[in-house]
Amino acid sequence: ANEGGASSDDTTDSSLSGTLVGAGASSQGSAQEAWIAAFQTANPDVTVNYDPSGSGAGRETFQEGASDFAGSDRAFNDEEIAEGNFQACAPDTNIIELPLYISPIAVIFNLEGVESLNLDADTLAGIFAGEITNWNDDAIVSQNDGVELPDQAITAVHRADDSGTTENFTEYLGAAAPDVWTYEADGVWPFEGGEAAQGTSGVVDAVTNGTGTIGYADASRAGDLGTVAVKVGEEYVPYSPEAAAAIVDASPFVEGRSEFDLAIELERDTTASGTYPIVLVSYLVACEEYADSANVELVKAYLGYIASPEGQEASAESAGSAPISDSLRELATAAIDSIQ
Amino acid sequence: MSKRIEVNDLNVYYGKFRAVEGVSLEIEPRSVTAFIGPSGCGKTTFLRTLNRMHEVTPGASVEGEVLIDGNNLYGPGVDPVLVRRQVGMVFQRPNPFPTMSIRENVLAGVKLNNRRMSKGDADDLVEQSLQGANLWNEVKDRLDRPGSGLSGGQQQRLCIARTIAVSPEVILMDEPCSALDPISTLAIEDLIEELKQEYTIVIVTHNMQQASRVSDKTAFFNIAGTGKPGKLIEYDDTTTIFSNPSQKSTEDYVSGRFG
Amino acid sequence: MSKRIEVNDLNVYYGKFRAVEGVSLEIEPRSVTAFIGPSGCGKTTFLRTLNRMHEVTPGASVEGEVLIDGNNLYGPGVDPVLVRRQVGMVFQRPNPFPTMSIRENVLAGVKLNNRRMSKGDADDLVEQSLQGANLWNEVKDRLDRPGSGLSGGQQQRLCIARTIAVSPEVILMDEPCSALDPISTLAIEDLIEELKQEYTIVIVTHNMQQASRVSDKTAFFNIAGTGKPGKLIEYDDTTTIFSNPSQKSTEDYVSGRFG
Amino acid sequence: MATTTTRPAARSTSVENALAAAKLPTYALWVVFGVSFAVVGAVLLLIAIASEAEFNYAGWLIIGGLLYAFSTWLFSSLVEGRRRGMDRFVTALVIGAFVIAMIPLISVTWTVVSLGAARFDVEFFSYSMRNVTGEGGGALHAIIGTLEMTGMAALISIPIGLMTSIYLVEYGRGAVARGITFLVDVMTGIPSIVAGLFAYSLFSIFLGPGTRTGFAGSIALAVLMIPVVVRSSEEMLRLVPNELREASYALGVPKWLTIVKVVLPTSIAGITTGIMLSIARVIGETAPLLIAAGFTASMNYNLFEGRMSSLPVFVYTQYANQGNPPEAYLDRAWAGALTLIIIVMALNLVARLVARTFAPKTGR
Amino acid sequence: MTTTTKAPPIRGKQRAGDRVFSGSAVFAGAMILVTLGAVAIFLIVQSIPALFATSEDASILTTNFWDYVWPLLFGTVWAAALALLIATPLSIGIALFISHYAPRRLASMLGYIVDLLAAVPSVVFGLWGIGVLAPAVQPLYTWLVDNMGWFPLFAGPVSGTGRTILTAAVVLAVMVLPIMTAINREVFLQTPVLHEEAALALGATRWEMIRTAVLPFGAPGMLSAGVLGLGRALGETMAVAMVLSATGAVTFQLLTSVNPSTIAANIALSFPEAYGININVLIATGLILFIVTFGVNAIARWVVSRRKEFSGAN
Ligand SMILES: Nc1ncnc2c1ncn2[C@@H]1O[C@H](COP(=O)(O)OP(=O)(O)OP(=O)(O)O)[C@@H](O)[C@H]1O
Ligand SMILES: Nc1ncnc2c1ncn2[C@@H]1O[C@H](COP(=O)(O)OP(=O)(O)OP(=O)(O)O)[C@@H](O)[C@H]1O
Ligand SMILES: [Mg+2]
Ligand SMILES: [Mg+2]
Ligand SMILES: O=P([O-])([O-])[O-]
Repeated sequence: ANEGGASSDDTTDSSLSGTLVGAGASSQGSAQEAWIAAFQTANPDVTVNYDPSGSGAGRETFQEGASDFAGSDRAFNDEEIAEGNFQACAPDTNIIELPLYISPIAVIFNLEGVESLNLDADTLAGIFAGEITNWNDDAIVSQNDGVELPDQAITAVHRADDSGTTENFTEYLGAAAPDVWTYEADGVWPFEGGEAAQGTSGVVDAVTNGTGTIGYADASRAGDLGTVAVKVGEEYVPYSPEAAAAIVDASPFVEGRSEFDLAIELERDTTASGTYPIVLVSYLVACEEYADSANVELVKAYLGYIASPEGQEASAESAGSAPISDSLRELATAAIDSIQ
Repeated sequence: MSKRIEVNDLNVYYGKFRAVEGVSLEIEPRSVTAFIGPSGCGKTTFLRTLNRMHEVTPGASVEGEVLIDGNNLYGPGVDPVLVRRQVGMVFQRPNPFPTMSIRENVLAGVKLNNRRMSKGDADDLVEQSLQGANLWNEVKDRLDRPGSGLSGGQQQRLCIARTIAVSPEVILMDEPCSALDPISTLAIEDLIEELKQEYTIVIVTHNMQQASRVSDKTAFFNIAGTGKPGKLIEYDDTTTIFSNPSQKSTEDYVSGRFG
Repeated sequence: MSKRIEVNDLNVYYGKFRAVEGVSLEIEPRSVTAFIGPSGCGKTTFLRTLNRMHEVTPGASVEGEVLIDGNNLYGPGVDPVLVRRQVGMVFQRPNPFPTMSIRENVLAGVKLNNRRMSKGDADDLVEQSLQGANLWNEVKDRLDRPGSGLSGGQQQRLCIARTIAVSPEVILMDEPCSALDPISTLAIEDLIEELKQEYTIVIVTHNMQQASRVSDKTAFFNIAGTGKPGKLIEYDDTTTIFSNPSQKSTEDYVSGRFG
Repeated sequence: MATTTTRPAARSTSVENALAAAKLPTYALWVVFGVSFAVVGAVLLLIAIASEAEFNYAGWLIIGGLLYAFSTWLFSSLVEGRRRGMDRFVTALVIGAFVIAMIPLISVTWTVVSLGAARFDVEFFSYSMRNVTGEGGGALHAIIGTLEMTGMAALISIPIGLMTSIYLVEYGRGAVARGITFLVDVMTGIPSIVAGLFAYSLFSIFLGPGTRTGFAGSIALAVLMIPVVVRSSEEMLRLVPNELREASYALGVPKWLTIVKVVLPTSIAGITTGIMLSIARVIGETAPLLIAAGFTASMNYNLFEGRMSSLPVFVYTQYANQGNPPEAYLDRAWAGALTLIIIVMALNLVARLVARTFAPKTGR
Repeated sequence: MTTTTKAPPIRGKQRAGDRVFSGSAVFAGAMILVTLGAVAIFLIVQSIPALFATSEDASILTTNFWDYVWPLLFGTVWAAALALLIATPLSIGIALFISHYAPRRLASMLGYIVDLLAAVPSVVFGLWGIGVLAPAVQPLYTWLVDNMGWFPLFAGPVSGTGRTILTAAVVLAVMVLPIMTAINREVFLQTPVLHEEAALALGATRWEMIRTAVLPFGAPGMLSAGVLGLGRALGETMAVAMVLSATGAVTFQLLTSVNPSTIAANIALSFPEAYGININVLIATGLILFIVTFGVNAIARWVVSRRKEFSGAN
């Protein structure tokens, strides 16, 4: 009954029409659903297809020119950019990368009677590396006065599948606790150990249904589970959209990129107060100049909507993401306007 | 109708195993011929070669000639389907088609061949065939009930009705009464008596009294031992076979010394 | 061994259908008793009540008494398993266990009770039983081959060997030769002659010559029509039944007037 | 198994019946049963109280059952002898196996029904997920997708499967038939995900990488379905008595007409049941459809163009990609699962009905 | 054969209907061959780039393809074997119950109920496994590890969620139970009454009758039921992916968080994010799985045929 609502009302004065194809990060999946729903409602003649096939696949599809834009949990790296060869874009033009989806990653746990814990990066890394194995370990107890921690084994749950969440989480561990966490940041869990679960839902279910469990997942899915406040500088910061947005603002852009390539070098080991460093930043990638101009208007309108306060609000509501700051929005809007 | 059958030096095989060896005999039209013999001597096997049902069995084959009114059944280019329309068969266990009503069962031979027939003609044929099989009075009120609802003896007569509905010239019967109770058996024996007015009938039976009651001529088959082929031992008028056989083993058999 | 059997007013049912009605008879030890009668008259059904095999059929039931040496088979607390050890059975179609060798087949029943039999004892028993069944010479070199590799007659004798290996007192045989060729049939008939020195034997047969050859006494069963129960018509010495029966229907039957 | 009405034996009551065996009275078994479970229940209850844990029902059932099996064996062996004891022991085990198998069934059914009821509403059956975030929406697109893809798979598999089984039963002899039987066996063993990969690869090669269509999904399902159809139809055709074929040949009916008009009608009931079961077997497949047909939030009626959702994939994606609020997604997932089970049950019922209507009439 | 003199009326042409019909039957049989061949060829073609790939070509690999597939293969076989270990006795028990113990009316109803289990889609088993089964068995696992941890299979540390290979095997067992039970039930029901009665007439109790007549007769059927169940268990995807904590280790321990993954589950986990050569790698693991199930089938056939002489079939 919700299909074919195109002609449902004439109040929209949109002149846009056509089909826009995007593919990439599954982390943005829910947000994209919300954006698409709102955008299609406002522009009834437009269909946007976003295929949450994964960041890697998204980048590849975009490079092959099979999609108009890509979603990716990381920006293209310098080699890839140097290599160029983006089929959808006009030759010798740049790509633009916009960090429009900022989502805090919550560290969730299930311990009877405990709703939140304070942990520093070393302790977190120790737990997930399998070095801290009991909840009453001194390292945990010493940071949590007044919390009664049981003598119980820790089951640390990680993602079994290739995931942007894992990549960002391990990047944080590597940057903030380099002595304990010696693995490279990667979407695939880097060693055999701990407990694995499929997808965000699997991790949440495993943590919820188990006892003495801890895991990491997109913050929107933390629900009633206990969450960890992470030590930044001298204070413990619980996750919040504002704190997550703050770390993005506090981080510099990657150097040596073109004007509208807003790739961010996240400062995971920041000590700036009020920032929450375990965030996933997912990019929307488009061309500065398209080889085929047919969809340029659509891309501009769609990305413009995503960057707009309404767009950010929509994803915050449906996917629990952190709305970008106004300063970042200014840069993003300028970049979108440059598309031709 | 009814035709003369002539068999010349017939060998019948199951794969490499020769089940029946060197049979030659002649069967007169409008007569009843009985095949008797101990179990496993090849009565059924031989009977089935008379309408090429034998070759339905995988690996089975035949050597020799079977002539029906001079036409060799096993000649080149002969269509077994046409043979079977002329030489009908009734089996040991009554086997009406379970998905069909009594009426449909009688018409099966006609309808299954996609022949078109007006309803009136069909009704006539059904009545005529069931009359012929002495079954009409018992079933005329329930022609649309399934055939499998009848008693064993009625089912067997239904199968006979089905066979005569395609108007064959010869009817082969393989122990048609062995699964029936005595009353049904008598009904069938009476029927055979009537049918021989029109058809050439060949019947296999393990019951010597039955053979002597219904048949004009009797063929005695025997087997030397397991794994040996069955042979036609003696073929003569029924009275001769039962009263004054020329072979010792025939006498032993009909006097009940074995089997 | 061998026991006296007494049956008092036995009714046998399949669900609600009464298959056999009001049978009373006495069977002497060390004798051969033959049951004859047309198909469907309840010979098999009645035979199977003599060792409580009847109740294996779902829905089947029995009313009345069967006494073996005075013990009622259907008395309270009677264990059918014990009954069947004392009253063995040989079936119409030979049924050696296909997954077992000849030797294992013979020992199948014995092994149930006496699992720790020494190899010597077992060998003795196998030889003795196979000797008893007149099969030893034919199979002694291939005791470890599957029983299903034997010919029909040999298989039937193997089943008899298997039955006598558990040393029953009575052996019931349901048309043991009807699937066999004449030579095998003769072998089994000879065997019955020998077995009766030791066992009480009851045999069902459709072959009246066989009944007159092997049995001391004969029981004739008949049935009034389909759906009616079978009844014991006459029970007497075999010679009397075949030469001078007291009932008209017995005479009709043994003279081959029907069936 | 059988009931035996026994008249009190007048004559033998005085004498000891030599055939009677020592026998445990029926109530003894019930006593053993009750005591076993009571004892285990008491012990577990004490443990539960001591450790402040919940009472362990599963443990009670299993340990109680084992204790019962063991004690009947013991008692019966002592009173009735070793053989009867063993018999009773096995009986207890066999019934136990059955009860154990019932536990997951009941648990699964209960879970699905109780959780699926929440969103089992009109909207669920009239909406797709297009433009829906959070609450609301429905699975119409997935239901249509499931029906279309399974229908197409059936359209491919039934003729091939049925004709193959006819070949095997009526025509095939020797090495070729044995070969096909073997291949069918092997095909039965194709893992469903492999079937999905196959369909995906096939379409990638011809239509470019990443092509996912409903038709590809149908192909994957057909690969899984064909062997099941062949197997079950073959079985059913073999059940048709040869007598009927011979009766038909003897009437001068050619072989193919015999097959069409006698053999098939006689076995149609069994064949239909088999086909329905084969559909039930593939309709719940998730992985191959996820790979070959992908998923979409929108209606797609076209098997040959674009991705197509199906119910299992819908259930999976609703579960895996939960948005906000997660309950809305989970409710939809369970409602989808319930719908799927109901569809399959309905198919089963239809199959039974068909079997009954077409079954050869015995008339008694 | 000899020829005749007269032209008989019983001569006819070869019937067109027969030719068309048998032709299409042969065609259908050939389609099976083509399909199976196509499956094999496509899998092989797609796999070739992966077989010689290294970590340079495919990000999913750490060294080469064989090192990648080996732990998966181990996990696949191990999980399926465990599942079969659980399901075989259960299915035989249920089948016997239905065929030889339960009253007839009840039996057919029970058969239907068990068949219904076959209809439950695997995702549902996955959801049930995570949400119901794993939490339910976790305390038992803790008890086993605490009290029987000396036994290598039960060595700790115990999983805090119960999502271990044993749980996955239980879910698999429940999933293959209906199909195995159905087959076992059929073969048990087909035991010739002749043989059952032969055993009973020798004075066998019900169990002894089953042991001497039913089980030996049903052995080949039970083997094919097992093989079919094994095939299903080897190839089951979603339920395993959802239930199992698959970390990729090669270990026999049943109750810890660290478990081997299975080929099918791994494909499901990795396929969504896979691109380029990674897809070929995953398809190649599928090929390996196909070969394994093929092998299992072939071995089972061989075993059955070796015992043919003693089987009930002749
Ligand atoms: N389909 C078959 N394949 C192989 N051998 C067969 C087949 N049918 C019968 N035989 C063998 O052919 C021989 C003759 O069998 P046939 O059935 O013709 O005997 P019969 O005289 O009709 O016996 P009965 O009185 O028992 O019906 C027997 O040795 C039998 O074993
Ligand atoms: N399992 C059964 N269920 C119901 N009725 C049966 C069953 N077995 C036999 N009957 C019926 O019981 C009656 C007696 O059958 P029974 O088999 O005892 O006859 P019989 O004298 O042994 O015949 P035959 O000579 O053909 O072996 C018949 O009417 C038969 O239809
Ligand atoms: Mg015959
Ligand atoms: Mg009988
Ligand atoms: O959003 P994910 O990439 O972690 O699935």
